[in-house]
Parts: sequence; C-alpha cells; structure tokens
Amino acid sequence: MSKLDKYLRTDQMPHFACPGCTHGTAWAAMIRSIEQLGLDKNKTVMVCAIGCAGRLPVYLDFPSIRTPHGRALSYATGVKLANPDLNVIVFMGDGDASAIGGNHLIHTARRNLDITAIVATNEIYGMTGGQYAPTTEGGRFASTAPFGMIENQLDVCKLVEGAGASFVGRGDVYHVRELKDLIASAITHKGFSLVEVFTTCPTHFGRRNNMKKPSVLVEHLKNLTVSKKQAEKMTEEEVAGKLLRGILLKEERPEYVETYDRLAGFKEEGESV
Amino acid sequence: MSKLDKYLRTDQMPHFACPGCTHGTAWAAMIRSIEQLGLDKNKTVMVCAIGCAGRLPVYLDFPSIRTPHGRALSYATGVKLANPDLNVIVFMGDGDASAIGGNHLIHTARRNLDITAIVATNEIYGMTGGQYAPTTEGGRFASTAPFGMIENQLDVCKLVEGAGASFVGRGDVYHVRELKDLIASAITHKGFSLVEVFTTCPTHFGRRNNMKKPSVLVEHLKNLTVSKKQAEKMTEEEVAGKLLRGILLKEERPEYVETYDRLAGFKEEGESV
Amino acid sequence: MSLKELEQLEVRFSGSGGQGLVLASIIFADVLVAAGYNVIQGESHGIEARGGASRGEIIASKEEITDLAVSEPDIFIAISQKSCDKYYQDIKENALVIIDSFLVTEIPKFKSNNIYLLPFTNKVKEEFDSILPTNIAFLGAMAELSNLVDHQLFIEAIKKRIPTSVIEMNLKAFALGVKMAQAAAKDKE
Amino acid sequence: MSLKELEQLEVRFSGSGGQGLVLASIIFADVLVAAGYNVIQGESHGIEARGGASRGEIIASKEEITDLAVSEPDIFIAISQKSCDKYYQDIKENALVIIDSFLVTEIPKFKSNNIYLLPFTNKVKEEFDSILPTNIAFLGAMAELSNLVDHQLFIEAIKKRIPTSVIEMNLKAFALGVKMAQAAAKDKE
Amino acid sequence: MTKIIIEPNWCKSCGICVDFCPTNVLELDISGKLKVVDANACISCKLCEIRCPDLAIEIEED
Amino acid sequence: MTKIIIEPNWCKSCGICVDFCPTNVLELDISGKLKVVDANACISCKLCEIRCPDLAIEIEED
Amino acid sequence: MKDKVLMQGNQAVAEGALAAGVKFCAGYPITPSTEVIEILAKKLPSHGGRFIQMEDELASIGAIIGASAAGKKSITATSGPGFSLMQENLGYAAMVEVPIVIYNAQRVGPSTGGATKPHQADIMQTKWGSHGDSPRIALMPGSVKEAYEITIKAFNFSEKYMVPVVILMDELLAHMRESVIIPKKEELEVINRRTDVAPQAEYLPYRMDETGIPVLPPLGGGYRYNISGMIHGENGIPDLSPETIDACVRRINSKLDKYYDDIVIVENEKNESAKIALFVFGSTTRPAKGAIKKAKKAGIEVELIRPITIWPFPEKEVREVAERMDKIIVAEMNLGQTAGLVRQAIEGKAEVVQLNRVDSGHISVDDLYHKILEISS
Amino acid sequence: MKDKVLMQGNQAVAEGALAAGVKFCAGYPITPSTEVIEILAKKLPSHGGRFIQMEDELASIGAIIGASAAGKKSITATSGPGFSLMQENLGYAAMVEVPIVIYNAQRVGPSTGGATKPHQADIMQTKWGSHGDSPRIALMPGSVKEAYEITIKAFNFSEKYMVPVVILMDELLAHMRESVIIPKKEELEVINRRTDVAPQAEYLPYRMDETGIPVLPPLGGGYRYNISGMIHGENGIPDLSPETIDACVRRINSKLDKYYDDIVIVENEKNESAKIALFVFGSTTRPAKGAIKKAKKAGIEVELIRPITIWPFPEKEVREVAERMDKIIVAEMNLGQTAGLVRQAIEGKAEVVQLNRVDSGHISVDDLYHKILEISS
Ligand SMILES: Cc1ncc(C[n+]2csc(CCOP(=O)(O)OP(=O)(O)O)c2C)c(N)n1
Ligand SMILES: Cc1ncc(C[n+]2csc(CCOP(=O)(O)OP(=O)(O)O)c2C)c(N)n1
Ligand code: SF4
Ligand code: SF4
Ligand code: SF4
Ligand code: SF4
Ligand code: SF4
Ligand code: SF4
Ligand SMILES: [Mg+2]
Ligand SMILES: [Mg+2]
Repeated sequence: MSKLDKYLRTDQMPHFACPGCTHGTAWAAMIRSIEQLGLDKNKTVMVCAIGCAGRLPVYLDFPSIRTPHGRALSYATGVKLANPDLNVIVFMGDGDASAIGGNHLIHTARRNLDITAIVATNEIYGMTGGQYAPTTEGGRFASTAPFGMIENQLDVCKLVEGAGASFVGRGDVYHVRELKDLIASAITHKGFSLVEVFTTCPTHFGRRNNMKKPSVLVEHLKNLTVSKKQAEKMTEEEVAGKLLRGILLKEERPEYVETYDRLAGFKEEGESV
Repeated sequence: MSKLDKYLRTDQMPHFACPGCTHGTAWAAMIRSIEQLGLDKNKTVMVCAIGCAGRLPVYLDFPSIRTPHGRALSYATGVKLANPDLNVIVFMGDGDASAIGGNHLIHTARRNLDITAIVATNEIYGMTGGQYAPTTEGGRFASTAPFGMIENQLDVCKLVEGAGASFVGRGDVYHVRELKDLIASAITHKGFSLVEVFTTCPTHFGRRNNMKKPSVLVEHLKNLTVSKKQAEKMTEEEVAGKLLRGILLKEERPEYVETYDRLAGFKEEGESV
Repeated sequence: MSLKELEQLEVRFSGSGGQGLVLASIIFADVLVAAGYNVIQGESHGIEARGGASRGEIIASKEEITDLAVSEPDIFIAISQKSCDKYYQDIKENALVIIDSFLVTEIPKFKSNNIYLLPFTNKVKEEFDSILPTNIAFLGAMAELSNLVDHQLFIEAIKKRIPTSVIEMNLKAFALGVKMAQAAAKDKE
Repeated sequence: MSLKELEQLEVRFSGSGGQGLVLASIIFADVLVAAGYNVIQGESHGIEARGGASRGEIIASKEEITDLAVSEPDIFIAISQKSCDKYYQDIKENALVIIDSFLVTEIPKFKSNNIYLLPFTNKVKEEFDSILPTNIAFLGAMAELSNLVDHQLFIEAIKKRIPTSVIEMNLKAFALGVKMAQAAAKDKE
Repeated sequence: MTKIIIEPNWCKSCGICVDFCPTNVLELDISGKLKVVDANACISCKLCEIRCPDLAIEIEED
Repeated sequence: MTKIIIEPNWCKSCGICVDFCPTNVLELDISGKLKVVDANACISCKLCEIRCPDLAIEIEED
Repeated sequence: MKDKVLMQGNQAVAEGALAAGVKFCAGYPITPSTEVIEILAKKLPSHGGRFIQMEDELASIGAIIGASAAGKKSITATSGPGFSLMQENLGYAAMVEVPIVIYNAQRVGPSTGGATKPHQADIMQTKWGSHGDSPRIALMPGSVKEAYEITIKAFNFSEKYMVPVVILMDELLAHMRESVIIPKKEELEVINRRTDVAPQAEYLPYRMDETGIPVLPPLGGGYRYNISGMIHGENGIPDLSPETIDACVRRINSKLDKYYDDIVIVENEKNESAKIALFVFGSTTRPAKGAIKKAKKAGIEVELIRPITIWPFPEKEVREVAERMDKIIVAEMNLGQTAGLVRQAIEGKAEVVQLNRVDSGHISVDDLYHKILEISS
Repeated sequence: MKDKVLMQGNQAVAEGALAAGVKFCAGYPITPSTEVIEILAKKLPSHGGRFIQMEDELASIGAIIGASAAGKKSITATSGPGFSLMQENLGYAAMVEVPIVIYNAQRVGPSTGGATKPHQADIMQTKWGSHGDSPRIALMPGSVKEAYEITIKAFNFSEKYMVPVVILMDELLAHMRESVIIPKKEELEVINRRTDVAPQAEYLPYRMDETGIPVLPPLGGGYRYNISGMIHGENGIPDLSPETIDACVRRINSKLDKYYDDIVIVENEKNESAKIALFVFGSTTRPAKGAIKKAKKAGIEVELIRPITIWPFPEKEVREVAERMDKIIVAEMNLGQTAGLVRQAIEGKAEVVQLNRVDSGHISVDDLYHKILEISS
C-alpha cells in the first residue's frame, strides 16, 4: 500500500533492490513529480535498460520497455519519433547511461529530442557486483579498482552540456524535495532534459568504501553537492571539489521533431497538402 | 617525389582522395609536424579507421593499423597500454570520430590517455557518398538531409572538453601553417590531445552546397573560424557564429598510464619488487 | 551410517543473500579439500541479485564425482525461513539438519530426525554485538556435529578466507558454534 | 547484322568516376525500357571511391535475360584512356565503338572496324565552356550511330534524369553529339 | 495528529528513516522490524516518507 | 631563385594552388595540366606547397 | 498495361517498404545499402513517416525497435559491418516479439572487406549472429522486381508473426537496375499486426491464444505493459523460474515451425527426368535459369530449387528434391554456408556438389553450366 | 605431491591466462564472467601486465586487438550480450590475423535472458556471429581443472595460428568451485607467436611461407607495415582485385583445415561393443560419465564422444563414431545447435537423438541415463 499505489505494479512490490539502496528514493521522487504534473499514465512511456537503476521501472504501472544495456535512449528516440505526443522518460544507471550508453546520451542531447533522461549516479556498477563506473570518484575502491579508482571521474552534466543539451540538472537523494521539483522542471522542458541524481549503493560502493550503513552513505551525499544558489554565495575554495546542484543549464533550443516536421514537411497519411 | 618522401609509402602514391579533397592538406600538415618534432618513425603508430580521412594513413610509412569504422581510439588504447613508449596518433573523419566512435572519443578523453586524436571535420560522410554528419551545419544539404540539416550541429571541441580532455585545439586547412604547429603542440602534450581540423569535401559537401570548386570551399573555411587571439579583440557580435581556432584548452592532468603504473604497482615481469 | 563412510557426501547451506552462507560453504569445501576429498561446490541465487533465497552446495567424494548438483543433502543448513521452506524437502532420511531457530520459527516437517535447532543469530549478536559471524558459528556447530574432519582444518580454512581484521571474532564465533553444538548434542543424549 | 536484330544487346560505357558515364548508361537503359526491352543495368567502380576506371553496362533483350554482366559488348564507349585500355578487349567483332579522341590518344587494336573517334570533350568544352555534358553528347552520337531507337525517346529520358537547371544545355549537347556522328558517318561512306 | 503508516512487507529495515528522523520517532528492533516508538514526537516533516527507498512509510495528516 | 617542382603523377588538377597563389604563378591548361606560367613572380610563400592536398607541388629555395 | 520503369535494387526495397506502409526508418550509411535510407529520408515525411540518421547501427536498430513498439512499421538498412553491430538488438527484437525489418545488402567480407563488391556470406550470421536461440525469418529476392515484392512480404511476415525479418540481398542486386512493372496498390496484400486485445484489466502481453503469437498494442496507445529482454512470463515481467525459462525460449522459437508452410517460399519446378538439381539463390537465380536452359540444349536435365525464404531453412523442400536426385549443386558466393545446411537437411540422400565463388565475381551461366557438365559426365 | 586447491571456474580462466603469459586484459563487467576481469585487474600489474575497464564491449575487444597488435598476449571476458557486441571486431581480428582470446561464460539467452543461469546456446554464434566467412577456434572445457589448461591452450593456438580463440564455458562451470591440482610452470607448454621475419626492406606482413600463417612482429617494434580489415594483399594494403579477394578469403579460412589435426581435441574412448554414442560437452561431461557408468551397470554399452574443440567442428571424429553406431544422443543446453552440426557431419550414417534442456537446469546423470534407456529399448 502507498499513496502512490496507482502508479505502481503493486503485485510486483516490494521491489528487488537491496535494503537501503536509494535508487528507490530517486525513483519515488520521479513518481511524485509525475503525480504533481498530473501526466497521463497511458501516455507516459518509461524506457529503461539493464542495471539496478534500470530495473526499478518494472514496478511502475506505465507502458514500459526495458532495452539491452546501454540502449535506452536509442529506443526512446524511436518511441518519440513514432509518436511525439507521448511523454518519454528514460531512467538509467550511471554505467548504463554514460559508459556503454554514452554515445546515445550525447547524440540524443545534441538533437534536443523532447525526452527526459534521469541518470542515477551511484558511482558503481551495482547489478554486476561493484565494478567502477566512469563516474566513480578518484581513489574509491571497486572490484575492478582494487588499487583505488585510477581513471578521471566523468561529470555527466558537463558531458551532456558539451554535447549540446538544452536542459541539465543535478540532484541527490539527500536533497530529495529539491529533486522532485527538478525532475518536474525537466519533464516540462521542451527538448532534451537530463537530470543526474546522486544515489547510493550500500551493498557494493558502501561496503568497499567504509560506508556500509545506508544512512551514512546518504549523509555523505549531503556534503558532496552544493546548490547553485548557495555556491554563488561561497568562496571558490569552499565550492572546490563540490558538485553543483539544481538546474545547471536551461535554454530554449529547436526541438528535433518540431524542426523535422516543419522542414521535412511531415504530414500524416491522408492529410491534404 | 616529395620532400616528405621518407614519411610516405611512395609506391602507393598518388593517394586515392578526390581532386581538391583537403583531407590531404590536413594529413600533410600532420606529417610536417611529425617531421618538425623528429619523431621516430618506428615508434610512431598510426591508428585509423574507415572513411576517406581514415584511409589516408595507408600512404604513410609508419606502423599502422586501420580498425573497423569508429573503433580507432579503442584500438589505440590497447596499443598504448601494451607499449606506453610509443607515440600513438589517431587520424579520424568526423563521422568516424564523433558519430559511431563518439563513445570511445569521450572516454579516451576522460581517461587522459597519452594519445593524439586528429579529427578531420568535413561536415559530411565522404566515403559513403555524402550523408550528413553530427558536425554538419544546420541547413546544409546532404543525401540524407534532402530538406537541409535538421539536427543541431555537434561541436567536437566542446564535447571532448565536457568529457574531461586536457588538450583541445581547432584548426583548418586554410590556416594551414597554424595547423602544423597546433598538431605539434598536441603531440607533445602529455595526456590526451584532440585537434579538430576543418577540411573540405568538394565531391559531396561542395557539390550539394553550391561550393563545388575546391578553392571556394577552402576559402569558405577562412571565414568559418577565428583565432582565439583575434577573437579576444573582437566584439561579441563579430565572434558570433564563428568557431574558435587555436589551442582552446590545455591543462596538466594526471595521465592514465602514469597513474596506473604508480597506483597499481605495475612492474615488468622479472623486475624485482 | 556415519557421514565418513558415505561414498559421496552432499551438503547444502541455504539462507538469504548477505548472510554469508555461500562463504561458509566455500570454507567447508576448503576443509574437505584439505581432508583429501574431491570436491565440487556451487551456488545459486534467485532472480533477485540480493535478498532472495540462495544456497551453497557441496559434493565431496574420494572417488571421481559425476554429479553437478546436490540432489539429496546429507547435511542441510538453513539460516532463514524462506530458504528453509524452499530447500528442506529433498534431504536424505538421516540427514544432519542445523537450523537457526531464531530466524526460522516455523519448522517444516523434515524427513530426518537428526535435527538441531539453535539460536545462532541471537547468540552471536549477544556475544559480538554483530550478526556478521553467524555463518562461522554455523560452521563450528557443523564441525562438531558432522564429526568428519578435524576442527583444526576448519580453523585454517577460516583464516585463509576471512579478512585479517575480523579473524579473531570469527574464530571465536566458530568456538561458540562448537560449544552450542556440544551442549545440544549432550541434551539429545 | 544490325543491332536491332540481336537477340540480346550488350552495351558498355566506360570512363573515369565523375565523367557521368554511369548516368549516361542509366539514361540509355531508360530509353531501352521505353522502347519495350527487358533491361538490366549495372555499374562497377575500382577500389578508389572516385577517379579510377569505372563502367556502366546494359543488357537488353525482348526475351527473359539470364545474364548478369556484359561479356561481349555490342556497343562500347570509352571516355578516358584508362577505361579504354582496361575494357576494350572483349568487345564483339562488329561492335560499335565510340571513343573520345581528345582524351583517348593511344587507340588500342580493336577487334571491330566499326569505330568512331570523335573529340567530344573538346567540342563540348568549346561549345558550352564546360565539359559537364560530354556524357550526353556521347549519347547523341550513340543514338545516331546505333540506329536502334527513335531519338525522341532519348530526349524524354534525358529530361527525366537531368536537373531542370541544366536540361537545355544537355539537350544541345545531345544534338551536338548527333551532328558529330552524322558528319563522321558521312566521312566513312 | 499525524498517522505514521508502515508497510511491513515493503520495509527492508534499512534504517534510513530511523537515522534521519529529526525527533527519533522510529526504531529498528533486534530482529530488524521497524517500530514507531514515539509517535507524539513526530513533526510531520515527512523526511522518512520521501527518503524511504521502498515506499514503505507514509505520514498522513488530517 | 626559387624552383617550383611539380609531381605530375600526383597532381590532381584541383586548382587549389592556382587559386591561392598570391602572384598568379600557376595555371591549369585546358586539359587540366598544372603549369608554371610566371616563375619569376614567385615570392616563395609556399602557400601552394602547404595547401596542396596531394603533396604534388614544392618550392625549393637556394 | 502498367508502365515499366527502370529501378535499382535498393530503390525497390525502399519503394516496397513504402508500399508496405513503413512509417519509420532509422539508419546509418553503409555501402552498398545507403540508397535505401537516402530514398526514405526523402520520401517518408510525405508518407506520414519519419526518418532519422542515428549515430551508429546499434542506435539505428534500437530506434526502429522503439518505434515499432510504439506501433509504427519500421525498417533499417545496412551491410555486413553494420549488421554485425546490430546482433544484440536483433536478438532482443526476436525475444520481445516486436516486429522489425532489416535490409542487409551483402558485400565482400569478412570485416571491412570490400564495400563495393558482392558476397553472399552473411547467411549463417542472419540466423546465428546473436547469442542464444532466437527466431528470425530471412528472405532472398532473386531480382529487382522480387526485391519490391519481397520487401512487402517481409513486413507482412514481421507483423503477422511478430518476429524480425531480414531481407538478404547482395551488392550486385542492390546496385543493379532493372525494368520492372510496379503492381497497383490494390493488388498488394498488406498485413498489419493484430491489436484486438482484452481490456487492460485482463490483458497480459505474452498470454497466448491459439495462434501462439502475442498481441502487443502500441506502447503509449492505452495499454500499460512491460516489454523486457529478460526471460519473462505472460505478464512481461522478468521471471527466472525454470518453467518460465523453458516456456519462453521454446515458444518464441516454435512460432516459425508452426507456420513453416506459410513462411517458407521456394521456387521449384519439378523435373521428373532430372538427376541433377541446382540449388541457388539471390542474384544467382538468373544465371541458374540460363544454365539450365543451356544444359537442356546439351541434353542434360537439371531441376532448379531456389529458396526465397532462407530462414527458416527449407529443409522439407530440399529433402524432397534430394530424394529424387543423384546430385545437388549448391552454388553460392561464400565458402559453403548453405551447402552445409543442405547437407544437414538431406542426410546423405544425394551428393552435395559445391560451387563457391568468393572473388566477388558473380556466378555466371557458364560457371554453372560447366559444373553441370563436369558432374554429369 | 602438489597441493590441491579449491578453485572457481572463472578463477581458473584468469589463472590459466596468467600462466600463459597474458599481459593485457580489457573488459566490461557482465555476469557470469566478471570474476575473470576482477582477478586480472588485481593480478596483472604484478605480472608485468595492465588491465583496463573499457566503456563497453566494443571498446574492450578493440583494446585487446590493439594491444595484441602491439605484441602483448591479450584477453577479454564476457557473456552473451557482450559477446554479441563483439562480433564485428571478432571478425576483424580473424581477418587481420591478430591473436586474441575471448572468454564467454554462457548464460540463459536470448537477449538479456537470465544472467545468473547457464545455457550453452552461443555455439553457433561463436563461429557465425560475424559477417562474412572467417575462421575461429573455440574450446569447451569440461571441468574447472580443464578450464585452467584449456585457457593456456587457447593462448597457444591463438599465437600459433594467428587466429582468435574463444573459450566457451557456461555459468555452471564459471561459478562452480572444484578441487584442482595446478601444474607447475615447468610442466606447461607456452607458445609465443613467431617474430622471425626478414629485414624491413624485404618484409611483407601477409607474404606466406610454407606454414601459411603470417608473421606479424609487434606494431611499434621496429617494423612498419599496415594492418587492415579491408581485403589486402601481401603488403597489407587494401586491394579489391578479384584475385586478391579470392586469395585473402580462402587463405585465412583454410588455415584451420591445414592444422585440423593439431587443433581438434576430442575425448573419445572407443567402445567396440557400443551401438549408442553420447555426444556431450562442457559441464555435461561429468554427468555423461556418470550416466555411461550407470548404463554399463544396467548392461548397456555407451561410447562417449566429447569435443573439447568445438570449432573447427570435429567432423572427422564424429563421422568415424557414427559409422560404428546406430544412434548418437546429442545432449545440450540449447535447442539443438550441435545436433545440427552432427547431422551435417554424419550425413545419415547414424540416427541423431536430441536431448535438449533450456530451462537452465543442467543435464543430469539421470536425464542422460533415461534417454539411453529410452532409445535402447
Ligand atoms: C551488453 C551488456 N554488457 C554488460 C551487461 C552487464 N551489466 C548489467 S547492468 C550493468 C551495469 C550496471 O551499472 P549501472 O548502469 O551503473 O546501474 P546500477 O546497477 O549501478 O544501478 C552491466 C555492466 C549487460 N547486461 N549487457
Ligand atoms: C560499422 C560500419 N558502419 C558504416 C560503415 C560505412 N562507412 C564507411 S566510412 C563512413 C563514414 C565516413 O565519414 P567520415 O568518418 O566523416 O569520413 P570522411 O569519409 O568524411 O572522411 C561510413 C558510414 C562502415 N564501414 N562500418
Ligand atoms: S547492488 Fe547497489 S545499486 Fe543494486 S540494488 Fe543493491 S544497493 Fe542498489
Ligand atoms: S569523397 Fe569527399 S572526403 Fe572523400 S576523398 Fe572525395 S572529397 Fe575527400
Ligand atoms: S527507510 Fe523505508 S525501508 Fe528503510 S527502514 Fe525506513 S521504512 Fe523501512
Ligand atoms: S515525519 Fe519526520 S518526524 Fe515524523 S516520523 Fe517521519 S521523519 Fe520523523
Ligand atoms: S593543389 Fe596540388 S593537386 Fe591541386 S592543382 Fe595544385 S599541385 Fe595539383
Ligand atoms: S610559393 Fe607562393 S608565390 Fe610561389 S607559386 Fe607557390 S603560392 Fe605562388
Ligand atoms: Mg551505477
Ligand atoms: Mg567526414
């Protein structure tokens, strides 16, 4: 039971995630913003792929498709072009979105296709047992980073900004009220919107990095991010090493399908010229 | 015959490219910077993939490997990790590098692996006969853009900057002297370096966009870019719509193999502990 | 027939993900290898990556092993209600059964009478203020009750597989398990 | 035997990439289709995407066609030295051969005597200050010399395949080709 | 007064709600069961509800 | 004086060198062959050399 | 009489797709298939459809599966290297039973091979390129005219059986132009997937009726269900119980057995006096007919067996022929891929004689005729 | 006596690779193969090698081909979905003849299927997953102990024949632990690729000596030559003349025919009195032996034929067995992939009886025994 029952496949609950896995928190925030916006369940398609994050939408009572690992945005592109009236929301893990799915991420962003992509960054591959992700902070331990993370950490927001996205936001599951509003803004944005949500994986990231207790990991996020507003009031040193939270970029930019239909002269079959 | 004979597989010359294809100009600039730096031919590996741009290094007398379309940087990663003493230079077309190869591009940039990537941006798929590339300017015509390019144009430099590259430069084949120096700077940079070179495809881009004459296309580049220095002296309106030329970003950042060998405690077999 | 005399020994550890029962089964497999058995060990999990019923199984024999999975366990261990319910049915008639009586409250009707219901989780929690070494306490009880292999081999195997920082606690948990089993065995007599 | 009486007609256009010979072959194929033939047309290029010797070939017949490629051309057209050298050998003994004598300066020993060496590129350049419609001038000469199909069908086919902006020039080039061929044929008599 | 509703089948005893509750309304018992220990202290901040990863706790005000 | 060396087998007659030569030293003839028409005018700027896509023209100074 | 027009093979595929009602194409350029996406880029918008050039082939097939899941007939076009990149998603489409059509213009392989020359060496890959056991239909037109018709068939099969269909041509046929007569719209059979389902409350996407084929209404068209590439039960939700795994894997694969007779199309005119059969396909169809004619003139009777459907492989038909023949010549532009399949089908009932060309030249009338002479003497 | 240790299948692969001298691993996590990259991530640096986790499987195989071209023995580990993504590059490695080893731990398919359960359904894909005709060797260990030895063999074959080698296991064997005795270093045969080449001036990478196998010194090791996935002549430079295409395609594929006897490893103890043979592989090896024992006790003689090398398929060996048998039971955890191959090999010489499980359960002693009883009655 839950106030959100009408958005859930309740027969599938409780969901599969580990105790204290805050992918669930991010996911719940998304449902609440959908509720807030009053989106039509029948016209809101969830596209996800593989990974713990990508699995959660199985529990949501929306039309949904779970694609091969990394491919969610390419499928979402097809869904949207087939039927631009749909709300298309893509919920992905950080590995899914930015490692194997990185190419689709940058190109969907560039095209400014009216899709909302939510990336749950837990800095680890949860589903496969704790390997590092491109988003893993330097020095953190992972099963494939036995000497600490060696690669430079990817900033998903900067990446999609560089790719030409028109809406970029970042939130986390500590600041979960902000998160709901952020996701709602992203969904209402006309064009491609990306929300990176920092979540936590106690089972693999926490265990290997001395933060096994779920709440300790969530607390850790509190200090990882700083809101854009706060940051403006802080000194450079204070901000250094922190990630900005909030709407980081929002521009009006031509949306793909609109431009397409106008320039290519799209018309439904049978429509007169 | 040519002053650069010692860098060429002269028996393969003249190279295959169309009359007036300035991929050749970019490629020649690269050879000249290699000459200038005095790199050891035997220790300089060319990694390329498929496409007109990617084909040119067949004519170069270096150890070379031509990979499947889009994969050059992943192969280069293996070459470099197998033998970090080598100079690894990757010469790619824009489609090759930023469309099908986009994921390798951003991740190689992020890792800051000591490789030099040169992307020849002719805003078109030359080899396959003139389809649009992610880099094609809005409104330009291509065989798959019969109504003009609909998608937003990718800025390869911004993309790799967003991905975390430590050296980013842009040049073109009009400003070809600058280009040689730019490539030389990129090669000497410790870490990942990207040079985007605007080149021209008279056969497909030119023909479809009313710039069939090779020199007209090259002239067109003259006005497309503005050097970073010049831009500083210009008003915002003057700069608008132009692409910056020169070294756009250069930072010292930990290089992948160095960090790896240090943290993971790499030692050659037989080395004492 | 004592376990030692069996041509082939089949063991099943079952519990929930995270309870360490797979590790326990690996340690026991180590022990059997050290004791000169041919051993194969396998594990299986539910569709849930974590949390569902899961199991670790061992087949040991002095001969060549031709089976791949336990079909009728000679030893059955269950640390959770779910796993107990799921896996108890196909045990052998005289199987040695060791159950966590704190977490498994509904005891199914076993085919065997050789059953030990001991409150491992509870006792371990009391003793160490952590339930983590419960799996090793189980091993202690099993070492004692199975009477197959010298306890010393268990202790060595534990040392090999457990991180140094918590070895001491785990060895104590092993001893606790042995003690609990001894007491229970005495009760039975 | 006139070309009209052949059971199967084989035509080869050859030249360098960019000279429009493949387009010419397509237009001629259109013409043959319009004239009621079954037609297959194919093209092939060297390893170079552009620039190398390339060719456009046609097989036409009133019957079902079972071949896939021209083996012995009844009509052979060459617009470049390279392509002439590469493809001249296997023509039929009486094949109609039309060669650009401006670009093909070394004439190989043809099996046929029915050869026309005409300076198309030169003439077209003089007339139109562009060599682009050279391919269509060739078509004109071919229309005249092959005497297979009414010229009007050529004109319609050209209109269908050529961008409107340059149709006029191309129709003139066609006429020029016809004229050149007529003059040459007269010379031969 | 607020009603604190716990869905025991969905709760995974992760302790997040417990640890973030500003007024210590909640507790996990030895066997891991989530319990309301001081309902009166609840200030209806709903931090438990919105941070719970499993939609297992809800606050109902009237 | 500068020597202008053309490699006829490599030159593809694209005209780039011709069009960018500041002093009109070069020309393509009707058949497309690259010719030096005014060697004396050459100022050794080497624009032809560095812009030629085919390494087909070089300037040698002494 | 309808007009004859000159049409290229690739064009026939694009036009056939439009005639079949294609509404979405996503593609990535690759020789020798690119004309298909170029034509669709131009024509789709005025036919109520959209085209997009994706960043690569993985994205292209992903997009068409997405679009098809949302209810639109979708196609992509590619060649060997791109087809290899599509394999994971191709298996996915087969698994979730979302219909798509993939056109593969085969070129010289392996690897980058030779883009502008034909091979017929992706036949085994078409069935086996993806991991696991999964079904697909593959069709091989023998002429430009057939390319048009077979493309429509491909969409029909795909929609009817909820299975990916691959159109396998080769560079020769892809780039060949031919005089063809385009049938009138009224003459074409165009099949659309079923949408007659129970109300949402009772609806389960993978619950079967007697057809054994799921009915999947468009995503976002009013039904809320889950599509997943994991093993799933009737409700589409992942389930790894042994029973579900067994049922899921077997059912998706058995569909094609069940409808074998409808799906398998073979050209085979029985020749009672022949002791030699010629097994060819695709662009070799024409020369085969020429060779058989020529052999007849020389007094040798040869029967033609030409699969248009290559997957499922026409085992029954080939076996029936083998039972009447001494020898079967299997001619193909690869190292013997279908020769293996023929051998497997006929289990020693006739001798299999291979004729393989891999130099990129086509198998000509003379190649075939000489082989016939050789083995009949 | 050497010590017995308990070792997991995946660990055996990792340790075997180290023993074979692996110096580079690039991988992308996927169940049930991930332990291999986890172990190599930890151990490679102290063995003179490097590990990198790449952004995906395309990049992983690309990186190992690059590293191998630069002279280092290289491996990647994956499972079905990842293996599908590797197909284009796998064909490339075969084409350019750069040795690599790929470990595929087969899981339930198709598509995402079931990550934690075994299938044996990527067998056909291993040979046919890539476009065009290209060679590969695939080996299937039957136990953890064999996994170790076979991994070393895989590297040896790869280096010797300059061909990609796939180690095919299944989830069961990948995750099973077993008591094994690790052979001493001195007892192992470790083969390194040849580097004895002519001086640069005369050197042509793909000019063959009598071995028919190219000698490719490390890129960047002093030789300047070109490696290309396009059809290439002796000098490695693209060349699409028909003669070169023909020669290139045929030679790379004929290598394995030439060395068939060295490459094909089969376990087959002849049993003169048997009329039934059991064809199994991989994890089914153990139960097969149990079933044969059990049958013997019941008075039924059964002969075992167990391919360790599955590609090239042991046609000769299987045919020889078929000639002596009435029936061959082909037991596999898929819908009949090798049954087809057996049928193709034996051309009707014995009856093929299939035993297929796809529910993720292993084929047990009893499954096999019952099948034996069933067909012998
Ligand atoms: C092609 C392919 N490669 C690898 C995998 C294995 N795999 C499943 S989920 C996953 C990554 C999970 O990490 P992430 O996307 O960050 O999600 P999380 O589990 O952390 O939420 C991987 C590598 C796969 N299913 N398919
Ligand atoms: C997997 C794969 N997809 C597609 C192709 C076809 N292809 C060859 S080159 C190329 C793109 C060429 O464009 P670009 O990289 O911009 O290089 P250019 O020719 O313009 O220099 C394509 C799509 C291929 N060879 N392999
Ligand atoms: S493994 Fe990590 S990411 Fe996955 S469900 Fe568990 S806690 Fe969440
Ligand atoms: S097609 Fe364009 S890019 Fe390719 S060689 Fe010709 S001009 Fe250059
Ligand atoms: S946060 Fe939710 S799941 Fe965790 S203990 Fe509280 S109610 Fe239970
Ligand atoms: S609403 Fe606030 S005060 Fe009340 S129980 Fe929840 S967290 Fe505690
Ligand atoms: S630029 Fe080079 S190729 Fe072009 S005309 Fe001049 S010399 Fe010839
Ligand atoms: S060097 Fe300068 S002046 Fe001389 S020919 Fe070249 S471009 Fe002209
Ligand atoms: Mg993650
Ligand atoms: Mg380009």
